[in-house]
Amino acid sequence: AQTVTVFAASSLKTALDRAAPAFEGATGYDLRLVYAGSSALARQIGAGAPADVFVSANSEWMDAVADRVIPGTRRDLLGNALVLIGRTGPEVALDAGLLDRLGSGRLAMALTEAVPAGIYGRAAFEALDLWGALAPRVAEVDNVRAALALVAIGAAPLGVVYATDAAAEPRVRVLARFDPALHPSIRYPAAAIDGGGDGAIAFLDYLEGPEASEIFAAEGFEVLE
Amino acid sequence: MSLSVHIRRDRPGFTLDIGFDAPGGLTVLFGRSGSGKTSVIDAVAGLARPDAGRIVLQGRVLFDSAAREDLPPERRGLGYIFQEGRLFPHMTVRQNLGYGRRFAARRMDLSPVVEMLGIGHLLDRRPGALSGGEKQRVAIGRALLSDPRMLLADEPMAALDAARKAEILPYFERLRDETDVPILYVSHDAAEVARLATTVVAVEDGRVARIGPAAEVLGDPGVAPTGVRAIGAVIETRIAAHHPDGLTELDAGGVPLFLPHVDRPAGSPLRVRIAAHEVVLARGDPGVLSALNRLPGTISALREGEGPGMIVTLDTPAGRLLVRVTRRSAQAMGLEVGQPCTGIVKTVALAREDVGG
Amino acid sequence: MSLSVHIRRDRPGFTLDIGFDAPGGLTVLFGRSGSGKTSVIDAVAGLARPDAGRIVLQGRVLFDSAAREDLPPERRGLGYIFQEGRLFPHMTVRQNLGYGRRFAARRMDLSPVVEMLGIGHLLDRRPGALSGGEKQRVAIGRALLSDPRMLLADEPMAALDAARKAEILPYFERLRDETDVPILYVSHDAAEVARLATTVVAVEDGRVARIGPAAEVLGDPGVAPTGVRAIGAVIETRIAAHHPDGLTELDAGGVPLFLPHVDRPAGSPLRVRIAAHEVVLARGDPGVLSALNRLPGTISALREGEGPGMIVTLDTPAGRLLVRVTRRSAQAMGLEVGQPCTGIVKTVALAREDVGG
Amino acid sequence: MTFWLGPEAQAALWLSLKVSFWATVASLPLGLFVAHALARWSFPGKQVLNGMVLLPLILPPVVTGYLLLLALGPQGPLGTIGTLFAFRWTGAALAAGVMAFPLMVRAIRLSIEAVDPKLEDAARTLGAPRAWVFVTVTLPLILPGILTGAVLAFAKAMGEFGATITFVSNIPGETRTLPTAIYTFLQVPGGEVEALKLVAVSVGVAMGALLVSEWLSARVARRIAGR
Amino acid sequence: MTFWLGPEAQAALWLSLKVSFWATVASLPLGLFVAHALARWSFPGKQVLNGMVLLPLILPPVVTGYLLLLALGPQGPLGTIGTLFAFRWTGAALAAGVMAFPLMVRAIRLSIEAVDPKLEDAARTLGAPRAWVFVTVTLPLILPGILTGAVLAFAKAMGEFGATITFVSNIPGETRTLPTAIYTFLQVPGGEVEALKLVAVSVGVAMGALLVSEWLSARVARRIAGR
Ligand SMILES: Nc1ncnc2c1ncn2[C@@H]1O[C@H](COP(=O)(O)OP(=O)(O)OP(=O)(O)O)[C@@H](O)[C@H]1O
Ligand SMILES: Nc1ncnc2c1ncn2[C@@H]1O[C@H](COP(=O)(O)OP(=O)(O)OP(=O)(O)O)[C@@H](O)[C@H]1O
Ligand SMILES: [Mg+2]
Ligand SMILES: [Mg+2]
Repeated sequence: AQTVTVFAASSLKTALDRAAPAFEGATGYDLRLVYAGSSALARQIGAGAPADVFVSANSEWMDAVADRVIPGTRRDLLGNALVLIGRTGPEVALDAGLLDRLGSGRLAMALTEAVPAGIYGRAAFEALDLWGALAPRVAEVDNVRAALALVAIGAAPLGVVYATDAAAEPRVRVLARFDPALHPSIRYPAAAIDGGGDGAIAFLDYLEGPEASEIFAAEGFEVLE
Repeated sequence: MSLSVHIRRDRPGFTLDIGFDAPGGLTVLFGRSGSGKTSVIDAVAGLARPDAGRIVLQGRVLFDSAAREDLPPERRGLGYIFQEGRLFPHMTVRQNLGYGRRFAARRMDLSPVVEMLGIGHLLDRRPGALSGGEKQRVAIGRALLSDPRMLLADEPMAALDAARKAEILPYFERLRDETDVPILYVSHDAAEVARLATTVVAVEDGRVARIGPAAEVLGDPGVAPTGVRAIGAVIETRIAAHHPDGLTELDAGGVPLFLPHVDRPAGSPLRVRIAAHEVVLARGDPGVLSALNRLPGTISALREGEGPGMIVTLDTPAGRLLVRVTRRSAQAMGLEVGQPCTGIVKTVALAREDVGG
Repeated sequence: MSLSVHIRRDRPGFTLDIGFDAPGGLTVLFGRSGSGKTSVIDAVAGLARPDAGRIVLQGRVLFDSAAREDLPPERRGLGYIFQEGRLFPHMTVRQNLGYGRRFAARRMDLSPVVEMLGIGHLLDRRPGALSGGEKQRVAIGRALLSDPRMLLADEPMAALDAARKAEILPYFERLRDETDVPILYVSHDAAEVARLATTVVAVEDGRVARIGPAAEVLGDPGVAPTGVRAIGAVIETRIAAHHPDGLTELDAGGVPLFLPHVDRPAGSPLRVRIAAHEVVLARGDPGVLSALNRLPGTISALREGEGPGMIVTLDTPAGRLLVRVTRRSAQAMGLEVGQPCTGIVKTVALAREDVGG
Repeated sequence: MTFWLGPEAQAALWLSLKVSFWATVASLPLGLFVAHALARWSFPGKQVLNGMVLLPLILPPVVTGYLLLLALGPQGPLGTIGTLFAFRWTGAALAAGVMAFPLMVRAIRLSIEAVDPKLEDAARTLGAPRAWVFVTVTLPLILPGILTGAVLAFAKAMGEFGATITFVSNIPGETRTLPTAIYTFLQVPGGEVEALKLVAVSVGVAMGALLVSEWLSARVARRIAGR
Repeated sequence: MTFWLGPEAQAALWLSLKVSFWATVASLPLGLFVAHALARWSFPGKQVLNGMVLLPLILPPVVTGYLLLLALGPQGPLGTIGTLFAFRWTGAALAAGVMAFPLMVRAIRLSIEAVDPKLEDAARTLGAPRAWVFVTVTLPLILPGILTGAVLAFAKAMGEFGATITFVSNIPGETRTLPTAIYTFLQVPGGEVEALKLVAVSVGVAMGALLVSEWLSARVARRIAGR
């Protein structure tokens, strides 16, 4: 059977791994799922990697490989929400009270200049006019899972992560949700890469189909129409 | 007993089973290559642990397997001149020499030792820039300057020329005579042994073949651990006078003996080794000979050696003299026990190496 | 000329400026510790590059600074017995011995060399489990078995006992006499030098002090690079007969000389070194003496040495004899040039080390 | 151990073993050569070589991977030989080898420097050409160093992640090694347990390699000490 | 170089220097001790220690960082001393030191093993206690190994990223080292040029350290060779 190579952001692993057998069963294609950070995948695609499909965790990296995307195949697949988490305690309002809640601890976030979750979070705090006060109290880590871990093990009292992450970690609870309007929309675009044949299109279509949507929703993603 | 060593050590292919008690002074381990001399010294130094046994130095137990006593090397207070140098390559000669001084009870003066060893011009070099003999001399100096309670010297002069040896030997003699530092010394050189040894331990195959005062062991024609040239008598004398022509006259049991100037005050005792092969035996008047020393005596034993030679023991007023002659001479001269004879020895044959205090 | 060495090397504190041409046979470098012997050998071996000069071995240029010729050591085809062993620690004795054989023109047989060196029981050990003398013997074997065009031996027997030396010396002699492999040899032992050397190069402070045939250099009372005991005459003789009592009779210019059995066929030439201090001088009839050898002659020179001794040169039919006597004896005997005298030498004083082919 | 590892994890394990093995073995000759050159020769540009060898250690692994990608990717200057490596397990081995190279070279160099050149000289006087001397004298004596170098390299290769995933991505069965698998598990919610399982496996393998090397080293040391 | 680096990058550079310096210097004594123990002593659990030293090399850096976090975090067993490190530059130094430890120990151990114990024995017969022997004989002789270990550690520390950011995150002026800065740039499209600038700086620094160590090593070697 023909193999379809999918380059996908790591955060999609659980969902795509679950979706794969159904797709393979339904279409007869073999899927080869390659997970890494969006930046690494995008660079590899730029360097000519044999990817048929790219699913990025943010729009910028999809933009970066625009010249290899088969025109007309790009679509925004999923969305996500940003939440404030902690280990315990009551919900908090997203205002100056956050600082009290932090106490001497730190606010765990993904890198606010580089990693999407961090960028979105920072944008939200800026919109709330809290960034100036919070910035010196932030502990930035290289990915959102690490931010989650900081909170989970109690190294940081609060953290900003995706709703999907918060849902999967029993040691944390969501203390507040960010209004999606406060930050650029969180999008997981997908597209076929040149060289990708019918299989690529078939897989993209499958991802938009009801089976896949169900799986994504179960993981906490927002399935975009 | 100043040093008592009774140890056993098994190695595949070689078993060391040594036991001896040595009085003070200089004890020579004498034996062929591979007989176990270095192994004994290493055990005394604490660098090789015997399987069993006991080592006692001047009443201090260094090792006792029964009592589970095993002083570490640094607490044994020994100075060890290794067979292979073991200088510290990263230190200058001066630093090497000074290494043990920090731990010495008394800080010894560098200069006399340096001078004696002739290494003054090397003090700022590192061992990598020294010749073989120079390294050896530095190693000697390093051990001496640590002011040890006992000196272990494993062929300390093997790489040295005769002249240099002659300069260093008296130092060991002085150490032996003027201090109570016992010395355990390995040497292959019969003359060196004869001159230095208070006690000789002949080692053979990891065992003690014979032990005794130097005069006795070396004077025993049956013991020649390293060849017939090592046979010789050791005679105790006293310095009678120094003559203006550069000769020193000894009193050997009433018989005058002449030898090249010895730098000791008149009256002091002196030990002289007379190698058996250097004595000429005469019956009757030997006429005008260049040899100055004549020791009249009586033959007390005749012993056939290996080969064409035999050893004649001549009892003289100076002590027992050993003379090596050919059987042919013995026959021609009709030598037999009880016969009076004169042993003739050249003054110059009594070389520096054979004469010691 | 079999070996021609003319080199110069400057080091801080030491300048080597050596030039000599040696015929075949065994050339001994003789000199005090630190005089530059090892430096010369290293240069010949190609391990230390001289600043300038030329080294030619049997017509083959090994090094020539002018022609920018510098053969690497592995192409010089030499066997080097190092002063400090340098055995390969990770190889067994057998592997060490065999190392050079792979590159030898002829594959030599292991067993005779192993036997001669007495290392048969060590073949499967590694150097770490050998005694000092054992290591040295293996190093000798390793060099010999590489079937070299020339042998470099830097104090090869310094750590060996006299008996072992006596076993190995004849091997060097045979090498010298029965092959055309030149040997460059460093030794501090006068007897060894006298017995082995074809040519002696006396080195002093990095310079050649004297060079010549062994008989000439060692027989020159003015040259005593390592002490007065090294002075002696070397006499060329021929084996006249072997006697049943174990003595060998030599013909030394018509004079019979007796010495302990020498294992050579009658008729073969033999070189005998007679150390100056071992000769007794007699005027008139010496009477009944145990010394068998008497060399009548005429005094041709008297030379005052250092100290109380002097050297008498006695021209005998056997050749020139050197005799060391005290000034006192010389006066007492009224020795003067032109006087007839007899040199008396004990048979057993002519030890194995002093006798060679 | 296979029964408690899923098929994917097993595949990653075998691939990691293959990649690490080849990364170590294939870089050994070059490592030896470079170490020897650095230890014993002097040549112009020596310090440059020296520095280049160290580079992969200093650079963040991602940068090393990125540079490899730039150089060997289909569009890179070395694209022609790049096809031998790009997005293949050989590329993973290359990345791991490059990352481990400084460790290997430094260890070997250190032990070469500890070998007394006088022994090599002695071998040469016995007629052995330089190459033979190296093989028969230097090499056996630096075995502990080579083993240390190899173990460090192997361990590094077993753990290497940043350069590998950047250079050859994370393709199941081809370039998805244990560390990349671990990374992927760590990136998804609830993947920690699976990740730690893989970590344990990789640690176990590296420890095995370590023990073997220790045993070999001790043997060599014992021989040389003459026991 | 400061004029073409922004103030943030400058801060990262100085911090990286500080962190790497202290990571190297502070781990040296322990590294020496462990290397010596592994090279010269035999004790129960030796191979366990040996393996533990190697761990940070095998583990993905993130895992090492995570384990540090677990151990030193407020809930961790070492939580009390954890406050000395949590989210502080000292923590970055700790992480870098831990990551570099295997390299340092292995290099030092290798050179200790190359020192002839007979020299140490000789020193002891001269009355020197073991510690003094170590300081005056062993230590100077293993200087090349220590330098190699230190350079490897320093270089590793200059490049360490995964464990550092996981353990102490990325706080500007406190834990934002050069590699984190580089990583940040690499995560945004088009950040490569800025990243490579920082890479160049970090490489330059490490090369400086390398040259110094080479020079020192050569001096030691020359001394010992007696020139
Ligand atoms: N690297 C060096 N730098 C300076 N001088 C040196 C160096 N190596 C040796 N020397 C000096 O060169 C001289 C000759 O050394 P060499 O080893 O040739 O002596 P040798 O005659 O073999 O002495 P020995 O009998 O003691 O072995 C010595 O004075 C020594 O100190
Ligand atoms: N590690 C070892 N294993 C087995 N045998 C050994 C070991 N070390 C030494 N030997 C053997 O022990 C014996 C005694 O060695 P030792 O070094 O004491 O001899 P030695 O009398 O000092 O000889 P030399 O005069 O040659 O130095 C030798 O036969 C040697 O081969
Ligand atoms: Mg010995
Ligand atoms: Mg020499």
